[in-house]
Order: sequence, then C-alpha cells, then structure tokens
Amino acid sequence: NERDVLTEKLEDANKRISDLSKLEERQRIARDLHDTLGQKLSLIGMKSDLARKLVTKNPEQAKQELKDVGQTARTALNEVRKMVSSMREVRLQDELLRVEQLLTAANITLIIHQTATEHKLSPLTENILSMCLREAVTNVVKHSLASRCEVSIDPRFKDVQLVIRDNGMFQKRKPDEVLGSGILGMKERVAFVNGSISIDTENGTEVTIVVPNDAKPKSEEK
Amino acid sequence: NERDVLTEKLEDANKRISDLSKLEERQRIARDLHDTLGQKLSLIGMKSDLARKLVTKNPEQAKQELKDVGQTARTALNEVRKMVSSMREVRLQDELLRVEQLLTAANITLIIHQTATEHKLSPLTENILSMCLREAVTNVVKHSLASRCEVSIDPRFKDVQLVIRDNGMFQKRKPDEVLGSGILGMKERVAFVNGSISIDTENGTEVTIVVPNDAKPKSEEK
Amino acid sequence: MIKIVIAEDQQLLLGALGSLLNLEDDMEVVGKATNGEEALELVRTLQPDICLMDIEMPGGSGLDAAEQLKGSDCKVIILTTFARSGYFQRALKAGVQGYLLKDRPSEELANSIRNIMSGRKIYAPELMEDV
Ligand SMILES: Nc1ncnc2c1ncn2[C@@H]1O[C@H](COP(=O)(O)OP(=O)(O)OP(=O)(O)O)[C@@H](O)[C@H]1O
Ligand SMILES: Nc1ncnc2c1ncn2[C@@H]1O[C@H](COP(=O)(O)OP(=O)(O)OP(=O)(O)O)[C@@H](O)[C@H]1O
Ligand SMILES: [K+]
Ligand SMILES: [Mg+2]
Ligand SMILES: [Mg+2]
Ligand SMILES: [Mg+2]
Repeated sequence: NERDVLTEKLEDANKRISDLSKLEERQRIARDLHDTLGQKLSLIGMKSDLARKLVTKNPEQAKQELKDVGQTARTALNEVRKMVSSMREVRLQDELLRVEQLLTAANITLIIHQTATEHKLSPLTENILSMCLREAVTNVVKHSLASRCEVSIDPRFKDVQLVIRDNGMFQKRKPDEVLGSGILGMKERVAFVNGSISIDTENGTEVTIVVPNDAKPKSEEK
Repeated sequence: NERDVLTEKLEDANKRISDLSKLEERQRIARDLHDTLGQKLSLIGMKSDLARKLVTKNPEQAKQELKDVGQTARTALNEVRKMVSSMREVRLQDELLRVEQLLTAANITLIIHQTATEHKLSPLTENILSMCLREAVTNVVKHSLASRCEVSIDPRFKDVQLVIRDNGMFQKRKPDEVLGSGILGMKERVAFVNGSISIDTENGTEVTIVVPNDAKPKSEEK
Repeated sequence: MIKIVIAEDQQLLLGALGSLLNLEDDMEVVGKATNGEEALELVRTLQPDICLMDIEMPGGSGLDAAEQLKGSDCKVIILTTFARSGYFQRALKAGVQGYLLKDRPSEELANSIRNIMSGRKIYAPELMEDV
C-alpha cells in the first residue's frame, strides 16, 4: 500500500544521505592526507638520498639534512596523530544519538533534558561521560524492564552532571552471581578524573555522575 | 503548521544520519591510518637519528641506515597513495562505459558530445554526475521508446553541465500512480551540492544538470 | 651503567632503537625481545634496570608483560605511537613508570630513561586523551 511505499522511499533517501556523507568525508580526508603526508614523505625520501651522498663529501651538511629528516617525520606523525584523534573523539552528542537508537529498538521512550550551554567540555570529559552514558543505558535495556528512560545533561560552571534514570526495577543480584563489570568500569573511569558517581535504586534506577569540566587524569605526574 | 513541523523533523533526521555516517567513516579510516603509517614514520624518525650519530663514527653504517630511511619513506608514500585513491570513487568516464553497454543492449544509439578539457572535476562532482547519468539513461531505456540518446558533458570554468536527451516520448503518469524515486534522487543529490536540474519533456526527454566543479556539500558553507 | 631490555616486534625498529641507546655512554642494551613473553624471560635472566616495551606484539602484548612485572625491580616504560582506547588506563594499572611516544628524538628518550631511573614517572600528554 501507499504507506509501505513511502516508508521504503524514506529508507532509500536515508541510505543515499548516509552514502553521500560518507563519500564526502572520505574525500575530505583523502585530500588532507594527500596534501599533508604526501609532500612530507616525498621530502623525506629526497633528503635521505641527499644525506647519503653527503656522508663522505660533507659530513656536517649530512648531519643537518638528517636533522631535517627527523623533524619532518615527527611533524608528519603529529599530523597523523591529530587527524586520528580528531577522528576518534567520542562526542557526547554522538553517543546520545547512539543510545537513542538503542532505546528505540528496545521500545523504551527516551526523554532528554539538556541545558543549553557555551561551556566546551574537554575531550577527556566527553569521552568519560559518553562511556558512562552508554553503559548506563545498556543496563537500562538489559536489566530494568522500564518503559521510559530519562537522560539529563547539565554542564555547570566547574563540572558537568549526567543523570540516567529509568522507571523500571533495579535487579538485586543473588549472592552467588558473578559481578558485572559495567558499574565497576563507570566507577573506575569517573574516579580516574576525580569525579563522583552514585546509584539510587529506590524507584527504578537513577545513576548520577558528576565530572569536572576540564577533566585531567589525577595520576598525571611530571 | 503540521507540515512545517514534519519537514523540520525530517531535516533534523537527515542531519543526524549524515553526522553519524561521517563519524563512522572517520573512525574506520582512523584505524587504517593508525596501523599503516604510524610505525613507518616512527621508524624513519629513529633511523635518521641513528644515521646522524653514525655519520662520523661509522660512515658506512650511516649510509646503510639512510638506505632504509629512503626505502621506508617510499613504501609509506605508496600506502598513502593507495589509501587516497581507494577513497576516490566512481569516475564519470567509467560510468559512461557502463551506460553505453546498457543502451547497446536496448538497441538505442548513443551519441556522446564531450568537450576536451583540462578542468579536473572534484571526486564528489564526478560521483554525483555519474549517479545522475546512470539514472537518466536507465529512464531512457525503461520509459522513452527512443531510438537515439545523446549525452553531452561540458566542463566549463566554474561548473559542469551534463545533458541527457532522447528522441522518444515522455510518459506522463496517471494521477493515481506512485511516484518513482529516480528523478527525486537526482534532485536530492544535485541539491546537496547546490547544483540545478531541469527536465524538458517537449520533444522526447531532456535532462539538464549543472553542478559546481568543485562540488561541496551545502552544510560545509559557513 | 643503565641496563636495558627492549621488546619490539618490528625488527628494524628494534635494531635502530637498540643501536641508538647503545650510543649513550651510560646505557647498555643487554637484551632484545620481539614479544612480551620473550621480554619477561629476558628480564628474569638478565635483571635489567629498565624494560622498554612496545604494546602491540604478536605473542604477548607489552601491557600483559607490564602487568606481570608490576612490583618487580625492573622499571617498565611503554613506547607507543598512538593513543588507543583503554591502553593508558591499563598501563597505569600495571604501574608502569613511563608511557612515551615512540617518535620522540632519541636524546629525549635517553633523558626520560635517566629521569625514570631517578624515580620519576613520565607520561606523554599526547597519549592520555583516550580512556
Ligand atoms: N538500570 C538497571 N535496572 C535494573 N537493574 C540494573 C540496572 N543497572 C544495573 N542493574 C543491576 O546491577 C547489576 C550490575 O550491573 P553491571 O552493569 O555492573 O553488570 P552487568 O550489566 O550485569 O554486566 P556488564 O556490565 O559486564 O555488561 C546488573 O547485573 C543488574 O542486576
Ligand atoms: N526518458 C524518459 N522518457 C519517458 N518517460 C520518462 C523518462 N524519464 C522519466 N520518465 C517518466 O517519469 C517517471 C518518473 O521517473 P523516475 O525515474 O522518477 O521513476 P521511475 O523510473 O518510474 O522509477 P525508479 O527510477 O524509482 O525505478 C517515469 O515513471 C516515467 O513515466
Ligand atoms: K653504551
Ligand atoms: Mg552492565
Ligand atoms: Mg527511474
Ligand atoms: Mg608493535
């Protein structure tokens, strides 16, 4: 019928958008790669050839060329590193999209409360919050039997508060059951940046996480 | 009104799909880069340091290390090239060959007008033109009853014009027929890069597409 | 003399790193391994002061080996190229004294080794972002 046809069309359109976006991103990266790395690698090739010829004729000059080679290689690697880390930064907003899909698939209504804010979160903060969000929502899907899940994100002056609440039932473990690693993992990560986490199991489950805005590992020693 | 709300929702959804797809693609590429380039660039850095220290102490050994540096740089450059070229996709000329086969099989004569040119098309431009070419020619084969099809490709200073013309009859749809997705898909793709498309159904069907030479998705404009 | 064992699966890198450190007056590379298992064996038999460890090696990762060496007299330095999810945390748990980039100039690496010998811990900021 007509509705099915429309649904199918929408799916087609979504697939097209996704393909084009991927293509576009690939091409952008390809251009970057080509421009930044291609040139530097050619330079390294040429300079190392030159240095080889200078080893006997002009050792001092050879050393200078070799300094350039080392420097160029390190700059290139830094560029790759930056490229890679900007590519794999887990953004909280992206993670929100993912958990939305997860909850939709599980037929649990998601309600998001988000305070608009100018505070930029540090990548580490975003990473830790994303991981906790994912784990807490996974637990809601796996254990809660809830029909609704609320996520609220509240970036304040010095810290961010993330709350994941469901209207199900917290499942107590039997004494002989093995412990899950999810809650433990959240605790470890949050502790790692001197944040706090608490879990209220009164009505459904409510996980409250507070993490400093500019999270730094506490063990950093220099 | 309701229609506006729906349209806005759809746009939101499209943006989400696009963002997620880009993220996925970036992460895939990050993994690749990581594995191939990181090690080689580290090796180059170390070997050039070593060679520098050996220039006076052991010139022969220094030369040997430098051979390795040059070799590693060239291997890495090849890998970058491969990666970059695998990121570039469908070529318009390849698509032309494909539609030629299609038309031959349908017993429709193909006439190609192509302005020789030095203008290099951006990969995204090529991709979008290729897709439109394929769809328009598929329509000629499916609906036109034509004996002849002309394709002209005209890359100009700032944009490219692609025209697909047939000498058949445009088939009007009956009001109750469901819409095809082909023309819609072309429109969407062309709009995605701020191009234009028009369809003249006076004598046979003539589809005219104009796309910027260095096509960029609209969303990149700031 | 600072006695060093290196574990690195890429032969060329292992060779270059070994030669570079041997060129330092106060250092001696006493053993070279190509995986974590071998590294553990060499540390047991040769009793080095420092073990430099790559992470990803077929046949026993550097992080596994570092965990085994936790609390031993041999100080462990992890050398790696990129941050990767979870690695830094594991390295911290294993109590490594250094978590450094592979591509820093050799002079810098030598200095880091000396500082770590005198009891400091050094972690490269580039490698800490991923958790
Ligand atoms: N939202 C929730 N609703 C109901 N029960 C929960 C919820 N979150 C956690 N639990 C209970 O707490 C236990 C511990 O959670 P945790 O995430 O640590 O382990 P897990 O989910 O069982 O395993 P893993 O995390 O390794 O996937 C769960 O097994 C479950 O019994
Ligand atoms: N070259 C053509 N000659 C005659 N009629 C055409 C031609 N191109 C399009 N049409 C008419 O326009 C309609 C819409 O084309 P469109 O490509 O959008 O859909 P479709 O080809 O029917 O389906 P789909 O492309 O989704 O397989 C066609 O069904 C046909 O009636
Ligand atoms: K020495
Ligand atoms: Mg869990
Ligand atoms: Mg069609
Ligand atoms: Mg390795």
